Amino acid sequence: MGAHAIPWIVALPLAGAVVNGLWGGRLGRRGVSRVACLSVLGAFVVSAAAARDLAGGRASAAVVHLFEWVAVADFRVSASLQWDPLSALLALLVTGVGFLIHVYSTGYMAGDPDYGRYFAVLNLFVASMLVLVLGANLLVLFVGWELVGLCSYLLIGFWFERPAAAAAGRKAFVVNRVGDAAFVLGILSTWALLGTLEFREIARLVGDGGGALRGHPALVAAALLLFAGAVGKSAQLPLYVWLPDAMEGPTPVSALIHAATMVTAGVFLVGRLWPLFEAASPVLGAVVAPVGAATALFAATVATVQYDMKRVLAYSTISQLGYMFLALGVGAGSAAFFHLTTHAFFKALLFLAAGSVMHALHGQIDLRHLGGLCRAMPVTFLAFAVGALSLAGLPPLSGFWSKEEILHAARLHAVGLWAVALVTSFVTAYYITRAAVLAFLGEPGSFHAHEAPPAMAWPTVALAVLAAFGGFLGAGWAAVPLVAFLQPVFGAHEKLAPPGAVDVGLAVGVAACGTLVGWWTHRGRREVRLGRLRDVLAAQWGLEALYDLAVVRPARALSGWLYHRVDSNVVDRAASAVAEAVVRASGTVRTWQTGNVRQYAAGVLAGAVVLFAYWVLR
Amino acid sequence: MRVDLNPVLPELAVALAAAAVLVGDVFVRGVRARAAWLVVGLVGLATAASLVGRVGEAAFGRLYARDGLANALQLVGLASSVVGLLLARDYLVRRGLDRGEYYALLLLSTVGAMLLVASQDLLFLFVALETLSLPLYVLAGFALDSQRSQEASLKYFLLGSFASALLLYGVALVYGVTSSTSLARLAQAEASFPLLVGVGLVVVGLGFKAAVVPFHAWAPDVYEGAPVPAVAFMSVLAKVGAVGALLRVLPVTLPHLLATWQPLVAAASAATMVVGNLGALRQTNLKRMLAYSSVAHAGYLLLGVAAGNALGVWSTVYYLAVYGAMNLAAFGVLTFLERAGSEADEVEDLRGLADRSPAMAAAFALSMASLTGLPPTAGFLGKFYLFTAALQAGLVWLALVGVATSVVSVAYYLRAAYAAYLGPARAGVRVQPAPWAGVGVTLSAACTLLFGVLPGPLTSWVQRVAALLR
Amino acid sequence: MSVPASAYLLLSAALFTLGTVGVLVRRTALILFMSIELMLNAVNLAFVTLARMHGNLDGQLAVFFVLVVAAVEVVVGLSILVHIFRSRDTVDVDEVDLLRG
Amino acid sequence: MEVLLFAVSAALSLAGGVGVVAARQPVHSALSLLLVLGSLAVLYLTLAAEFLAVLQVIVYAGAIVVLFLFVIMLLHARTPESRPSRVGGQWSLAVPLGLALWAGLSSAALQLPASARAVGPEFGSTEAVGRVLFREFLLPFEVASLLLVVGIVAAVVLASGPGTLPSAPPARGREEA
Amino acid sequence: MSGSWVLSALVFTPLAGALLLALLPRRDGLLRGVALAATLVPLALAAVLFWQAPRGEPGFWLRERAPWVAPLGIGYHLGVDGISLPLVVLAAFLFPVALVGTWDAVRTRVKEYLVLLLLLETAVLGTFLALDLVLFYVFWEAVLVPMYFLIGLWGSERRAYAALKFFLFTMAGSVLMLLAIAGLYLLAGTFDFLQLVNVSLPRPAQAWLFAAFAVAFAIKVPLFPLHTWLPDAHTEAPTAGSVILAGVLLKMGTYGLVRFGLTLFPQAAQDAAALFLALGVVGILYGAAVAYAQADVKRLVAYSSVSHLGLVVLGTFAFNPQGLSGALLQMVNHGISTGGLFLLVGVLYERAHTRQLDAFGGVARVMPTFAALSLFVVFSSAALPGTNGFVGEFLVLLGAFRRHPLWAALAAGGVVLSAVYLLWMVQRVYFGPVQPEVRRFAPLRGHELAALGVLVVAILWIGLYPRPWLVRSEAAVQALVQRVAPAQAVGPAWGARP
Repeated sequence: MGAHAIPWIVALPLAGAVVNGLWGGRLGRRGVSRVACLSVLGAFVVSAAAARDLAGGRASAAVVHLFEWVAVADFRVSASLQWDPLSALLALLVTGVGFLIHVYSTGYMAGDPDYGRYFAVLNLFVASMLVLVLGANLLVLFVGWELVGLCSYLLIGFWFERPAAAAAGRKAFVVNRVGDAAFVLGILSTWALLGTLEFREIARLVGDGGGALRGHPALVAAALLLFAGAVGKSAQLPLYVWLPDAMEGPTPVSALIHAATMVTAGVFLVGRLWPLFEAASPVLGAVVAPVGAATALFAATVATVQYDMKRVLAYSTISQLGYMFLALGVGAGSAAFFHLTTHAFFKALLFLAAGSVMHALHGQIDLRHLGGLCRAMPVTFLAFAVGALSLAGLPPLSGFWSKEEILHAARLHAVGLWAVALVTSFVTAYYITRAAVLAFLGEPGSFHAHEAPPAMAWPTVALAVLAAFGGFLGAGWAAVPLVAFLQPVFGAHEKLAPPGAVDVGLAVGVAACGTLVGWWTHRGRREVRLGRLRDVLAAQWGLEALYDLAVVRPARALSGWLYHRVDSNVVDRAASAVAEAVVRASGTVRTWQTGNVRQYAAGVLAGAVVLFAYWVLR
Repeated sequence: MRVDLNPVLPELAVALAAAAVLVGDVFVRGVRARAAWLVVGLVGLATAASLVGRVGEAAFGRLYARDGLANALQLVGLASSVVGLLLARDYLVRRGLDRGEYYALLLLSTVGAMLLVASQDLLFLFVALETLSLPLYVLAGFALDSQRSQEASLKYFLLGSFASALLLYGVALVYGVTSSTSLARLAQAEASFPLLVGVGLVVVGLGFKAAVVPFHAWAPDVYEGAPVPAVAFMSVLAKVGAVGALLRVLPVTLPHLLATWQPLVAAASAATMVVGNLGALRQTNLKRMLAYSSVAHAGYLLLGVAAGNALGVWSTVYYLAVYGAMNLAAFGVLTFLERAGSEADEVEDLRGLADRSPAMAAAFALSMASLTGLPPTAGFLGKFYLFTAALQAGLVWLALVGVATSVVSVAYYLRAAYAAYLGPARAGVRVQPAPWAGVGVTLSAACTLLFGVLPGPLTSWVQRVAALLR
Repeated sequence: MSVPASAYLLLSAALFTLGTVGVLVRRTALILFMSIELMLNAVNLAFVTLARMHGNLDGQLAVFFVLVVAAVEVVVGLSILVHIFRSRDTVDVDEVDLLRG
Repeated sequence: MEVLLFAVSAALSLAGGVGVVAARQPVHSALSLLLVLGSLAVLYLTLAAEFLAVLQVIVYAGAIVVLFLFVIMLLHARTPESRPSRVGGQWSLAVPLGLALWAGLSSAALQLPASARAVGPEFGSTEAVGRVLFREFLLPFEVASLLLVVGIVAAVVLASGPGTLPSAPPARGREEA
Repeated sequence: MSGSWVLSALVFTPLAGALLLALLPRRDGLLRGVALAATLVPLALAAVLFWQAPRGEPGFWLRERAPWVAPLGIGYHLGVDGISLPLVVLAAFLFPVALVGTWDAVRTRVKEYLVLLLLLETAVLGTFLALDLVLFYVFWEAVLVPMYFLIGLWGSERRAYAALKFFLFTMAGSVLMLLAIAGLYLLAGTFDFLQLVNVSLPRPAQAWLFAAFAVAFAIKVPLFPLHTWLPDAHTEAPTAGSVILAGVLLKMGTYGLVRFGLTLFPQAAQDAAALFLALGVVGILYGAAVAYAQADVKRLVAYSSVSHLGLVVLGTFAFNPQGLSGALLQMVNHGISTGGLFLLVGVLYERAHTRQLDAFGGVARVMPTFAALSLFVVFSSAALPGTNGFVGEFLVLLGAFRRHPLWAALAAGGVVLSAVYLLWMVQRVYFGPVQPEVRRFAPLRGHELAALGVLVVAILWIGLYPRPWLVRSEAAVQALVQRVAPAQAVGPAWGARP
């Protein structure tokens, strides 16, 4: 399948979105779900065919030029799509996982009155995400970047009548916008420096370490700004705050957007601009890796005290994204994308399982009120267990392979960060085990649960399979295709020596410990006493409060102050003061008009006298 | 002794019309028959106007010159008298004031104004000024039963006489210096204190008539008290005469002394614009507001005088024409309004006018826009010319005062126009049918628009006035 | 002319000033009128003096016209005054201030 | 002789002027005005203005002052100024303004070119004045007649009085012209 | 291009329509129909112009000229080039949209209302096409009276105050411009734009004249701190008035800055650039910050205009092709998106008779179609990629960045803030529990749907394929940049490009 087919990958879900958006009401549920699922499936099929050609060497990476989009003088950017291993991987992921989640949604959302709207936006999301990953230049990527943000906003706030949902959507969008502002500036810097926004051109100009431009301040600035955009989208410190709230959206949305795909856009961005980041020499090591490691640990710790199962998963996502950035930061690009892939599987799986629980319990998701679900929902339990253990990094599940890769790379490049990652690994295993134990084991709560319907169960099972065996796609030493496939993107030089037994042992040991501790401390649905630490962790180490105190409240106060004090009382007052002065002067003038003839005559005479005086004094 | 009467034929025509009215009035009885006086007046004015064109430029001795300036101003004056007559008839009949004397006085005053703008001699100027003024004193008091009208008349008369006396002393001083009252001699005079004081006093007298600050105080009181048609007429004609004479005395006769009088005229202009507009700002009585507005417009007119250049002179003439049109339209609309047998002259009385008489409301809004100086009305271009003239003369500050006060004027002009479009009408206020006045308002409103949309012909025409200045 | 012209002119100025002061300080309309007449007469004196000084008759002609104008002014003015007196029963100009502001 | 005549007339006219301004009764003002007019007529004679002197006596003293007196009688010659004025401070305005005016006019007068020309006996005679009048000032002369008409009409209009129907024949005021 | 009557027809058809309306009987439906027809003619002509506009032509490719006030050389001179074309199209587009969108919102004195609207259109179109300074000023000021009455007669509670304030502010600025026009004439001897372009003025004269022009334009834009008339005027105006006011009238200021400020006084514009860039940035941030504090939906939108127009000024004074093109496109975009926002508020006001944010909630549940269309408009205003707002905003930022990265950095802050207040509005109005009053809201009506639908189409068109707009003005923009800042016409700002 040639490059000409690439636009169809975007066009199919987009068409689905349009059809469902305009005629969703008339198509009926069945029609809507068919359009939605089949359009994504179609995109998957096209992507798979094209990726097979790419992987098999039957086709080479290509850029499809659609039309000239924004062009003024020396700034010319066209709407064009790029098909290369990286975009192929992401396209497969997006359409593949996307398809499964679409199918799942047909079950999950079956009772919702806004069925059509849901699938229209979900399709739009897939299309936007595909624009993001297929864009051949930064500007097109940014279009996708913002559109997925829009879809995220719309889907978080899908149940907009719930104030919390509406607020969460807005929060997500606004926080992302902070990153996006930096992103835009990064785009501008890139263009100002390089004169192009095309990825291939950028790679050509700064490839191989950047040559003369290596470490150029402008390049560093551009990389930092772009990374700030990635931080926003991928919910890294310090812009992670929106993601936990985003759980207000329907669970399939959380699975697709806030776990598997959209939030990984930041990772994708760095990967996409890999040559640029490599050339902006200190950025990767000095900024990306520490941010990733810090976020990973931070989010993992916070996850340990969450009671909302989706929030556990949300913090987990933040944490795992931190891993990916850590990998990127230490130069292990393909490891990052490997983990991205496996994470997409197991985290989507976890979310879908959690969704099934919610579906079964009419929205109940509080770990304190769950328990013993394994009996009522065995499939879901198994699926969740696969996902959890994969997340914990236990072999041979997929998470183990990719995480091991990252830990290995970290140890080689930054031992301190490696230690952090290892600790995080322990905490990860601990919190996900805690969640699993609290939800599925122990005595059942007072509820009647039922297993998920087939439309939800099958995608869950499919993802469970992927989460279990996806790891064989590509550990670096396993000589499986992923690294080779991505080699044109990240270059050959990062090929690592296979990790030693100590590496593997340590990783597995830490994960196993975490799992055991998590199980041990929570068995029988008990909760660990953490004292003050629990409060600190629940308060996200005080960050949310800090933002509220340092940003939100001051901003609101400033806004009010500007309006009520400055705008009304100074700026507008100044204009009114002029008007009032004129009116007062008018009153004065009127008092001169006494109505008395003799005074008028005096005025006339005074005028004459002034005349004399002027000529005398002149 | 052969006297060539040709140069004064236009004046003669008007004077004869006045005489015909006076004589005829003895014989004619009945309201309807007195419509004849309107016709006679109109015929007289029209004849005069056509004669002005026919006579061309000529002189009558050393006292009187029929030059471009005189012709232009006379035509403006004649045109405003035509509208003045039209506006009067229905009003007078309604108020029971319909007497031949009104028309006669109006015509005589017109003769005075015509002579004033053509006079080449200060003494003659004085006589002409009195001929212009004395009928106006009477017209101001023409609503005999109204105490306000009487008061207007008395104030106007007392102050007018006072100012005339000052003017006369000025004439005497000029005579003392140049040994002649002729402007031709004055044009050759060197600057000296007596001369400047003399000219200054003459300017005071003329400034009084034009309602220039600080000689303006009579205007608001008189305008408020006098009957509307009389105010409409006097506000225009007195200004045409007085400003015309100022043009003749200052920029035309004394260009070489520009440096001595320009600062004073400029200051007076500024003061007039400021005081006039500020005074008008919060008036609730429409006539009084328009009175202050006419004060303000004296200031704008003086801007052109102060500029003292060719542009200034002809733009002043242009603005006089424009001012006549827009002011007559504004006052003209007022002649329609009535409450309990007398004038309804509050701003609020305009309410609902748009519903009762859309055409009148439109005319009123148009004239307000023009008085403000908004395009595409004539007032805009007129002010633009004047400001340009001031800039050309280097009087940037004065132009700034001009535009600033124009902005202030927006507030009150628009408030009035706005009121006309707000409903409902005030209780007791009625819009009376007035066909003649309708014609008058239509004419002036049409001119207000025409001079703004197609200003070319009028501009070229008044530009010829500038030929007087080297 | 043994008395210098300036003496006449100073007298004229003084009379004129007296007249203006009269206009400013008196309230009886009639006296105001008379003060104005005084001013006109002062002007006339100046005209006559200057005519003599310059040896031309323009000044005297001026006086002639001033006389005419003064006469008409008095007629008009007194008519107005009488008219007002009839309706208000006062000739105090200070009480004629319905119109102001 | 001439000096004395001037001095006396000047003094009388000033006295009259002060009288006009200061008299409490309008009648006294009128009489003082008469005094001024008379003195000026004398001064006109010393200035070679015989015609004007005559005119002064006839028109001013004879007609105008009489008219004033007539109106004073008509209006019962009350003394309204005994009541306190509504407007204070006119004196404090009038005095400085008057002084300034006087100073200005006087200094202007004193700066006039003081060249007294010799004039013939004809100067100022009725013939001489008439000649100039009809030769050079014919137009204003004609206009003056219009002014007189205005005066008549004014009297006619105003005399008809409030409430009088417009069609009522004008009854009074003719005599004033 | 043949047909020298096109521009005149474009400008004066609405006027003719107004005169016709004045003569027609007071049957509202008939009057509205005729008025709509009178606005569709200019739209058709503008479309023809857009279609036929040559690419790569920097000058005025279609002109009309006739003597007007011959003695002073004031001419009736109209012309269209790449800079005025987008604005003409915008104006011609928004009038019918506003008319349709508020089809029967005005029910009293319909005739007067429509007449004024048509007069306004003639004045606005004339402003964008006039090539003689006096003619320009005539059109410029002629806008005021109809707008004054539109606000004053059909506005809400504080209409008289708002109308007068609008008038006084604008007039205060424009009289200075009038003096500057006179001054320019005295210095250069002509009012004709094309001749003035060839006159090079001494620097001090340029400075003074530019200052006078700039104040007039800055008030109209409006630029901080001269903006306080705007919230009042926008808020009190009837819906169509707000749409036109925000959509078209504000552009007169920015257009004036580009057309006259930059072109006639290039040096002075250069000297003042820092000030304008700073004010533009302040406007962006300040307007956004204050918008967030509003409790009145319309006021919120009004302050958003302050913010958005700041961006336009920023792009204008970046003095490079991207900035200027972006500014020009952003003028159009703001017209569409903010015009659309006011239309939204109008739709809501029609139903609720209030504009307080508190009064709404859950509108999206009751009026889903309306909510969907609203989101397009809102996100266009928030410059989401894919909508028109993004293209313009990005170009402006690019231009600003080339001028100095700091400007772009500050302006990008506005990007964040616009999302804050706009989404705040969406959250309060459309989302949340359905308020009892809202439950009674009538569904979107046909004419409202039509107007909003057309706007959404425009939003997507420019957002996805802005090329037709950009190519038509590119040459003119580049010529202008060449004139104002020759050094910045080419080459990257950082110069490190290999």
